This record gives sequence, structure tokens and C-alpha cells, in this order.
Amino acid sequence: MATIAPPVEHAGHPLVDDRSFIRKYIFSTDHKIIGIQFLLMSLLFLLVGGALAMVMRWQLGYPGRPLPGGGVLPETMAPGGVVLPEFYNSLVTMHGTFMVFFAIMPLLVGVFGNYLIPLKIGAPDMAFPRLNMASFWTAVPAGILMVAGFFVEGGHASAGWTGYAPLSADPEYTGVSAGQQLWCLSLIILGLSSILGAVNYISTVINLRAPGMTWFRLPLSIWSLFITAILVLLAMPILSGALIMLLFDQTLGTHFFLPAEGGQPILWQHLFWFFGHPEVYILILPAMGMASDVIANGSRKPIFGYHSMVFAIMSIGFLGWIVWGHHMFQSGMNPTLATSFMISTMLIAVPSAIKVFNWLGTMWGGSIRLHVPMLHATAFVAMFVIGGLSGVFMASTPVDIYIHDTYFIVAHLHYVLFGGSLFAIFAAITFWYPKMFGRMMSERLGKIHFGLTFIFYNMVFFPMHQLGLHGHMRRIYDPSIYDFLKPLGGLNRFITISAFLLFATQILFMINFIGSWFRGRKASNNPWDDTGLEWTTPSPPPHGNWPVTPRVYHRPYEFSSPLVEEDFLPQDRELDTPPARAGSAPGH
Amino acid sequence: MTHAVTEGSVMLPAAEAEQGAGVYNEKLGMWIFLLSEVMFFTALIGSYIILRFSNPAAWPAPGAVLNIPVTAVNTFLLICSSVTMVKAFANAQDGDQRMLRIWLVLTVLIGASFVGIQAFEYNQLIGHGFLPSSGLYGSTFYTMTGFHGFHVTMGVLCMIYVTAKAFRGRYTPDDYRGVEVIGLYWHFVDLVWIILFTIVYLI
Amino acid sequence: MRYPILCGALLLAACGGDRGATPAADTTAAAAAPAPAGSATITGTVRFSGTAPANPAIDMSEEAACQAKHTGVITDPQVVVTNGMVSNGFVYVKSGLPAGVTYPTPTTPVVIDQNGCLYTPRVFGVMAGQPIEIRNSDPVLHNIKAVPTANRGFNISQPSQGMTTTRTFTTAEVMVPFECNVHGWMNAWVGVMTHPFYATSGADGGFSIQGLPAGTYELEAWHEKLGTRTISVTVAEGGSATAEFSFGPTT
Amino acid sequence: MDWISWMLPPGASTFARDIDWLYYLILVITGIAFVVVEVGLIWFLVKYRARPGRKAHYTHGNNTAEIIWTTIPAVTVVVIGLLSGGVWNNIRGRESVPADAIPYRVHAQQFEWNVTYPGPDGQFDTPDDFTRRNQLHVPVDRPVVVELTAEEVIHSLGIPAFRVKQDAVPGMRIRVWFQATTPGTYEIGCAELCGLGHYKMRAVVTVHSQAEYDRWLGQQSTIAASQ
Repeated sequence: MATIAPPVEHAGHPLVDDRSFIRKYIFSTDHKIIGIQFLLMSLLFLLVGGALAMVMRWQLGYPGRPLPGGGVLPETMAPGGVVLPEFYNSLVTMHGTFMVFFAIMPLLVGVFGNYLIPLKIGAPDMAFPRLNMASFWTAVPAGILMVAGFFVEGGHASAGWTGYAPLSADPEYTGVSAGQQLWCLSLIILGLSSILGAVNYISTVINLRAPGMTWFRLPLSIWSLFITAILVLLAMPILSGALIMLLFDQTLGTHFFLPAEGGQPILWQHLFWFFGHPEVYILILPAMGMASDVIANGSRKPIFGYHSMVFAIMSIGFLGWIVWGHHMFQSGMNPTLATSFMISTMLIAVPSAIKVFNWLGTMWGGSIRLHVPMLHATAFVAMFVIGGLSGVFMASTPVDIYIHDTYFIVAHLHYVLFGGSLFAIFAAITFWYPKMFGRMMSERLGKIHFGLTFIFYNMVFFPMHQLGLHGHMRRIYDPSIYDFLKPLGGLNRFITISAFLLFATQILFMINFIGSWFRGRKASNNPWDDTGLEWTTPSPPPHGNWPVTPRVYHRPYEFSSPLVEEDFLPQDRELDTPPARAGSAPGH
Repeated sequence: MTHAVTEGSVMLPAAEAEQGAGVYNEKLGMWIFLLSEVMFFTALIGSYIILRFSNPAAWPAPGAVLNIPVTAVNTFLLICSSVTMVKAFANAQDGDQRMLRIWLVLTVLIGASFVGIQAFEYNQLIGHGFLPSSGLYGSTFYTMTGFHGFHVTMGVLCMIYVTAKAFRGRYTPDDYRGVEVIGLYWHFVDLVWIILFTIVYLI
Repeated sequence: MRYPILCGALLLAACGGDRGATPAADTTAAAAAPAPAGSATITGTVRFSGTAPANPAIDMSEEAACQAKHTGVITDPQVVVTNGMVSNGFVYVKSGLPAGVTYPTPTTPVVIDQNGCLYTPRVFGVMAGQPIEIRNSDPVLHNIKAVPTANRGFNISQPSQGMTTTRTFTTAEVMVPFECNVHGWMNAWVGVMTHPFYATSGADGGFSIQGLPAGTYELEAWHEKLGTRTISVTVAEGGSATAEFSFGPTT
Repeated sequence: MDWISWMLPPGASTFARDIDWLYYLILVITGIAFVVVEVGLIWFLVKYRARPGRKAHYTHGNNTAEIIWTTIPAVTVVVIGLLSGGVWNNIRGRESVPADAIPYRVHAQQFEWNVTYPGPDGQFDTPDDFTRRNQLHVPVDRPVVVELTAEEVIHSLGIPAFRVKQDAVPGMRIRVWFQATTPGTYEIGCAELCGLGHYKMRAVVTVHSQAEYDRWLGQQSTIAASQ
């Protein structure tokens, strides 16, 4: 351990806060405010992405029928309320883009990376607070540009969130030019924002841990955010490079992805998925980490197999770089290469399985408190398992021939991104809400919201496996023109109605989120009896987080420790007889 | 390093923190940022290699289109600027304010002339009808060298900021973070250019 | 460095998105002189000598709704010659009109219908700025992709029966091709004019251009397969003249 | 709402047997894992719910348990991987296309499948070649190989009943083969987003008996020759 100096006042961070309103809440450099800014922004985009999905679902459930209230849409999108195929393609594209880049990714990385890292490692703020502010204020124009795409001539980007070239590279193929360019530009700017954030997170975790916070005393949420930040740092520039080439193909007449002069459409796919698969883990690793925190708390037990959980995070982070080809089994790539991609993909099942069984192991023998965060976290485990297992089907190259680009894939990715990431996000928001806003969210409303979301969510996405099994292609505007898909019309309508119910249920969350902000019960410093450092400061924490740098004596999840009377032992609580250091894991 | 950093300097890890990377935050942050930059240029250079290997006929012989001598001079200039940067850094460590300023100004000037010569080169090439739309060769040439030029320009702008601070005497043997951090970036950009010059111009 | 420029350009593109807002009247507003009331007429025919090439057959079996609107073998009416008379020839005044004169743009739209998976009319003219109403009378998806060179193109779809969409072109262009990518055989051509002196030859090969001021004009006949023919015609005020275009198989 | 089966729809090519078998194998394996985890989860939630006076069992893990649940999935996925690799090789391997396969050319464009037949002589670039739009006719029980190309953007030839799916990429020629086993007509759909008419890029494949196929071929070549 490093030299332990006696606790000192933070010279640079007087806890008397005399900043102006703008410095405090708008152009704030405080990681907590930036985290909340990201939270509000990404929840807004979550709503936008969800609304786009509703329009899509209407068309799929009731093809060619006017969307109720759709008459307000302009003639170029939905004349008389009937969604046009080109607008449908924009919906598909923008639903994916908003959800991946502007909702889930900032919710996990932007919100909780910012909010939790300094608070959980005992730092007064990020390593580079101003860079942190710059990161948020670069994400805002990216979001504005992305929304602006709907209002330009030719409509918004319609080549899918994966933007496959040449469809995306030449306006002639879609009739979309400005929209596609805005899409590229927005994602390049967002990439810059993410990279600035990642530099900050990595530096902060490496250099700013409080005394005693050794690597193996870091909570799994921090481990996963740290590994995620590395993935963001290394993956986003690949996307930026690819997007720049795509933008130049559109605007400067370059030939990177256009075959007429020797460009390669497949090159785009390689670049995109070389970014894209690490991106997939960017979207799930923090969810795993935060769910681990909540499950340990809810089970009142230390995380089962903490070290293997850390190594599982690392190996998922590493394997994420060598599996991108499994998105391209049907793209005409070398079949031998496909087999090696299949094997590396299959291997990811191993660390994933370790994590799932360790969560079960954590709950085993616990004293489980089913508070709302815990409900969401267990739902995360239950749903992530389905998403993970359905992944085995598409990892198997021959089976993938059949299910590639069908609704089976749509079901799979929503089980991972909604069932996985979003349930973990709900768990995290409800868990850290009292710390963020100083008030508790309504437990009752939270449980109703959870129950309905869980039911409707499964009613929407589980039947999509069936659609896929029957060969229902992705991204098609009107399945009813195919004879073999006609029998699926009823199922499509069922999914559509369920989706509307699922969307409506989220109003409960909005009411709970906004209402509790003003009228929620005041939260104590540590409402969940948790062991993390963030619960040792007031709710919400002051600027600078602690008047005195905390000192860490314990591993992260010392619940039900025999050393203390209570069923939790905070990481900073000094005992008369210090327990064994992390690393020499004792048996039981 | 001729002078040890004094006890309690901002350039040492904070005493009340767990052992980290052993370097101050800004330096660590720049190293991490450069990793990201490596990946960015990997995407561009990797695409270049893939496109060129699968379509060698689209590339004319070295020197047939591009003006290698002018660019060689430019490359030499950029390497010189790395040397001046090292000199500036050494003087910042020694606390020699006058030499620090001189070397920084030289670095700025050489960096700016690199960009200027590149602009001149672009102008010539465009005048000869060699455009970003001129096949894969034009596409890759302008994208790669253009983004390198963009990085140099950003570097020069930051360097001007650092130089201005140097003229206000902000760098001492106890705190020369700005000089060291911009130096790291500058050497990286220089290194990238040597790779680009080799694969785009010479091979 | 190039970001701000690109960004600015994009925003401009975004703001300037009001399609068709610059009719011909705007662009020549400075030189606008009232259109002289002419009263001369040019009439004539487009003829074809020899054996007309056979039109290819269209297999419409996959679009039952379209096929039902036809009887017998469906052919693509590329070259329609009846008794030596060519229909779907586009005849227009190519040059000879007084300079600096603008003509009022009609506000009534020209209708192009997609019926039985064919365009009707197949060849027609509009004035720059005049609305083109595209209608789908088929219960199947059509997309309309306009691939002009001087104008801004578009690519829109009409997934259901009875849909109409209106588009305009702003610049003179002979001819703007329309195509449907769902039904590869579907083609139409639009002649965009800055004056009203154009006509399409009918089933009898005849055309008539009215209201011309006196003068000598270069008249061109355009046909999608047969090419173009140019004739010089002089007409006096209130008078009439004839123009006969003749295509042959060697074109 | 109609009852929709959880089984795969009937296959009509030789690939269907292998792919479907592999699918059901994975379904059983993942099904077991699914049941184990979900039942365990619910069981623990009920059994270990917080009750007054009970404290959780304090443990940091168990190496034996962790080794077991690392090894079992690892072995399982490797087995699935090896089995998949074998099937994949038969379908897509470099040497997998039978030498006697009948050649076809399929050129995909927005939004049509143009199928070029070699005609009765079985050779391309001869006068009896002919092209049909959105119609693929193949004989039953004969391997056929399609050379896939694309005009402008990426399309994907998807024939669900044959368990065939292959992207058509502009600038590339990709060979995909199959052997139909049941006469009848089946639908082809584009499986890769290719523009506004993507959903309408439908074609039909007709599997004929050999005699019927020969008759059809002769008929079509006559039409082709007359044009």
C-alpha cells in the first residue's frame, strides 16, 4: 500500500460552495452535476427512441393503416398518417441510433461513470473536471444535430444504425443526403465526447483512489466502468475514423466504400463491427457491475467470487476485440475465418456464465431484501440469461445462416440491451436516486412500475424469437406481402399492443422520477445500509464530496460480516482488529 | 532529467491517495488520450493497407503524383520541431525561462510552416487535378494526410497557448506540466507523420 | 479545420430545404418583361419510316393486381408507331424565343399516374416550378426515382393505392427520367421548360404548339429510343406553320 | 391470434436437416441452462427472503463451485463449436460446392432479383442464356450453385425454407449452393436493408421435378430465342 498520510483537508476544494447558479448547475465541473445532466439528457433520448419504436410497431402490427394521431406528421414522413417505407427505414435507423448512442451508452457510462467513480473511490472529483464538463457539452450538440436530421430535406438517415455502405455512402441509393451526413457528423462529435469522458474515468480510477482503496477493494461497478472506459477509449476512435471516411464518400467523392473505383463495402463492416462489438460490451459491462453492487446489497452478502468476477469483466473486455466477425457470417467473408470467429465468440459464454452463477451464488444463503433496485437487478440477471443463451444460436455459424437478420436477432439484442442494460439502469437509478437527489423514490410506485414493465417487456420481446424462427426478416416495412409471414400477423399485433402497454408503463417511472424529486421522503446518508464510500457522505453530497478524504479498510461488499453487529461493514469503518487484506481470500 | 521535482510538488501523486500510475494526472491523461489517437490512426492506416493490398493497380509509382522532395523537406522540418520541443522541455525543467520561450516559439514556427507547406502541396496537387475523388489513391492520401495536418494544426494552437503561458512565466522546475504534456502530443504527431510519409509517399 | 466549414454547409443545406421555392420567375425577376401575347401556331407530326423495333414483353405475373389491368401479352410501350406515326415524341422550342422574357408558371399540376404498373403519360412536359402530381392507382408499392442532371432529384415511395405526391423541378432540363426500382420496366420522361411552347405527340403522331410570337424557331423532337430531330420553322404573327419530324430505323 | 409453433418451419433443402438438428441441440442445451438459472433464481428469492432474526451466510466464494461452473460451460460451448464447424464446412467450406451443381447467376439490384439461366446447354455467355426477373426455377434433388452479385448496395438472398442466406455485395462474386428436396414454390426475401423497397424485394423459387424442369427450360429458351 502507498504511504498513508494523515487525513488532510482538500486544499483545492473548500466545501463552502459560492459558485453562481450557472457554474453550479449549467456549466458545472462537479462530476455529480454532470452525471445528473447526462441522466436527464439520456432519459429524454430514451423517451424519443421509445416513441420512434411505437410508430414502427404500429406499422408492423397494422401495416398500411393510418397511425392514430399520425396526421400531424408531414407529408414526407406519413401522408394521412400512413407511415412511408422511407420513413420507416429512418425510424429503424434512428431508434437504434438514439437507443445505443444517446440513451443506453450515456446512461451507463455518462451518468454512472461520472456519478459513481469519484464517490465510490473516495475522490473529491474527477481528475479533469473541466474536461468532464467539455465532455457533456460536446454531447449536447451531437444530440441536437442528430435530432435535426428529421427536419432536413430528404429525411433522416435510413441505412440502419449500422449504416452499412454503400447504402449509406451515396445519396442516390436512399434519397437521403443531409440526414445521413448529419448522422455521421453527430456520431463523430459524440465519439469525441465519449473519448474525453473515457480519458477522465481511466485517469481518475488509476490516480485518485482514496488511501486504502486498492485495486481489489474496488466495487465491481467501478471495475466494470473502468474496463468499459478502456473499451470506449479504444473503440470510439475506430468508429470516428470509419465515419469520417463515410462522410467523405458522401461529400468529397472519395471511394472508400464504393466499389466502382475499388472501394470495399465489406471494409465498412469490418471497421464498424471492430468498433461495434466492443460497443456491445460497453453497453452491458457497466450494467453487470452495477447489478452486482445492488445484488450484494439486496442479498446482504459479499459478492460470491469477487476475484473471478473481476477477471470475467476483464476477459469479456478482451474477448470483445476478437469476435467482431460474428456479425458478418453471411457477408461473404472467408468461411475458415468465420469458424475462428465462432470459436472466440463461443468462449465469451464462459465469463458470462461465471458472472451469472456468481450472482446466484451471492443470493444463495442470503437474507434477500426485495427493494425496488433489487427487483430490477434480479430481473437483469433473469433477462440477461435469456439474451446470453440466445446468443449461442447465432454464434453457431450454421444456425446463424437461418436466423441472421431475422427477428430472432432483434429478440436477442433487446434481451441484452433492454432486459439486460435497461433493467440494470432502472436498478441503478432507483438505488442511487436518494444519493443524487436527497430523496427516496416511491417504493410502491416503483414496484408497480417494475412488475408491469417486466410482464409487458416479456410479452413484447419473447414472441419475437418465434417471429425469427419462422423466418421473419428484420427491418421490413410490411411483412404481410409474404405468404410465409402472413400467419404471423396476429403475433405481430400482439407484440404491438404489448409494446404500447410497455411504453405507457414508463409514464409511471416518469411520475416517480419527477415527483420524488420534489415530494419524495428525505433520504438519510445511507438508506440502503450499504458498504460503499458514497453512502458515508450526505445525500446529496456537497461539492468536493467529503470534508476529509475517506480512508478505506475493507473489501467492497462486507455484508453480514461477523466482525460487526450490523449486517453491513462500510468500507471506511476502522475496526480495532483489522481484518485480512484483500487478496488473501479466506474460506468460510 | 537534471532536476528532481521538489517535495510536495503538484507533479507528484497526492499524498493522500492510493498508489496510482506514479505520474501526475495530466501526463497520465495525455498518455491515455494518445492510446485513443493510436486507434484512430490505426483505423485510417489499416483501411489504407487493406484497400491497397486488394487493389494495387490503383496506386501509381511513388513520386509519380506526389512531390517527394518537398515533403521530405517538410518531414525533416517536423523532426526538427521534435528536437526543439525536447530542448524546450529540458529548459522548462532547468527553469531557464528565456531559452524555454525561444525553443517554444521555434517549435510553433516550424509546426506552422509544416502546415503551410502542406497547404501549398495540396494547392499544387489540386491544381494538377489530383483530388480526394481521384480514385482510392486520392481518397486515402487526402484523408490520412489531411487528418494528420489537422492534428498538427491543433498541436500548434495548443502550443501557442503554452507559449503564451511560458511568456507569463507559468512554468517552473516544480511545475512544467503544460510543456511536458504538449511535448508528448507533439512527439506522437511527429511519429505518426514518419509512418504516413513512409507508407503514403515512399512505398 | 474542415469541421466548421462542413458543419456550416450542412446547416445551410438544412435551412435551404424548401424544395421548389425558387420558381423560374424568381431567378429572372430582374430581367422580367411581360410575356408578349403571341398568336402563331405550329402544328405537325412525328413520323417513322420502316419497320418499328418490337417492344419487349413484361412479365407482370408477380403483381397480380397490375396484371389484371391488362389483357394479353403485356409489352413495354417504348416505341409506339401507328400507321407510321410516332406517339410519345416530345416536341419543344429549343431556341429562337426573345431573350429576357419570362412566362407565367401554371399552378395547375400535371398529373402522372402509375396504373397497371406503367406510367401514364409516359412522356410529358412541365414548366419549371409547375407542380407535378404523382399518383398511384395500383394497390402495390411504387417508388418514383427522378434522376435529373440539372435539377435536384428525389426518390420517394407510394406504398398504397390512391396516394398522391407533388414535386416540382426548378431548372429547364430535357429530359428528366423517372424510374421505379420495384418494377424495373417502369420508365417515364419529363421535359422541364421555362416557356410554355412544347407538346407531346399523340397516338396519331400529331402535336400542336400555340400562342407563339412571330419568329424563327429551332424545334426539337425527342424520343426515348429514336433520339432527336431538329427543324427550323418560321412563323408570322397570327399565322401557322407545320413541322414534320421523321425518324428512321437507323437512328 | 393463431397459435404459432415453436418448432422450425419445414425445410426443403438438404441443409435443413443439419441446421435444424443443430438448432434443436442448442435449444435443448440452452433450455437446460435456462431452467437451472431461472428456477434457481426464483427459488433463492423465495427461500432466502429476509426474515426477522436471520442473518445471511457470510462467504466470499467457493473455489470448487466456481471451477465447476466455469468448466461445464467451457466444455459445452467447445462441443457446440466443433459440431457447428463441421456443418458449416459442409455448407460453406471452400470445397463444399458439388462439382455437378447447375450454375445460376443472380444479380440483385434495388429492388429486384435478376436470375440468369445458362439455358439447356448449361453454359453461360451462350445465346441460349436468358434472364427472368424475381423467378428462380430449380430441379429437385440436384445441387445448384448461384453466383451472387449486386448492382449498387448490399442485398441478401434469403430463402428461409432452404435455410439459405447469403449477402450479395457490390464488387464481389459470391457463390452459394443448395439442393432442394421437395417440389413446390417457396419465397425469397431480401434479408439486408437495401433501401425503401427492401421489404418488397420478394421473389419466388419454384422447385420442379426433373422432367418438369427440362420442359420449363426448353419453353423459356424458345421464348428467349424468339426475342
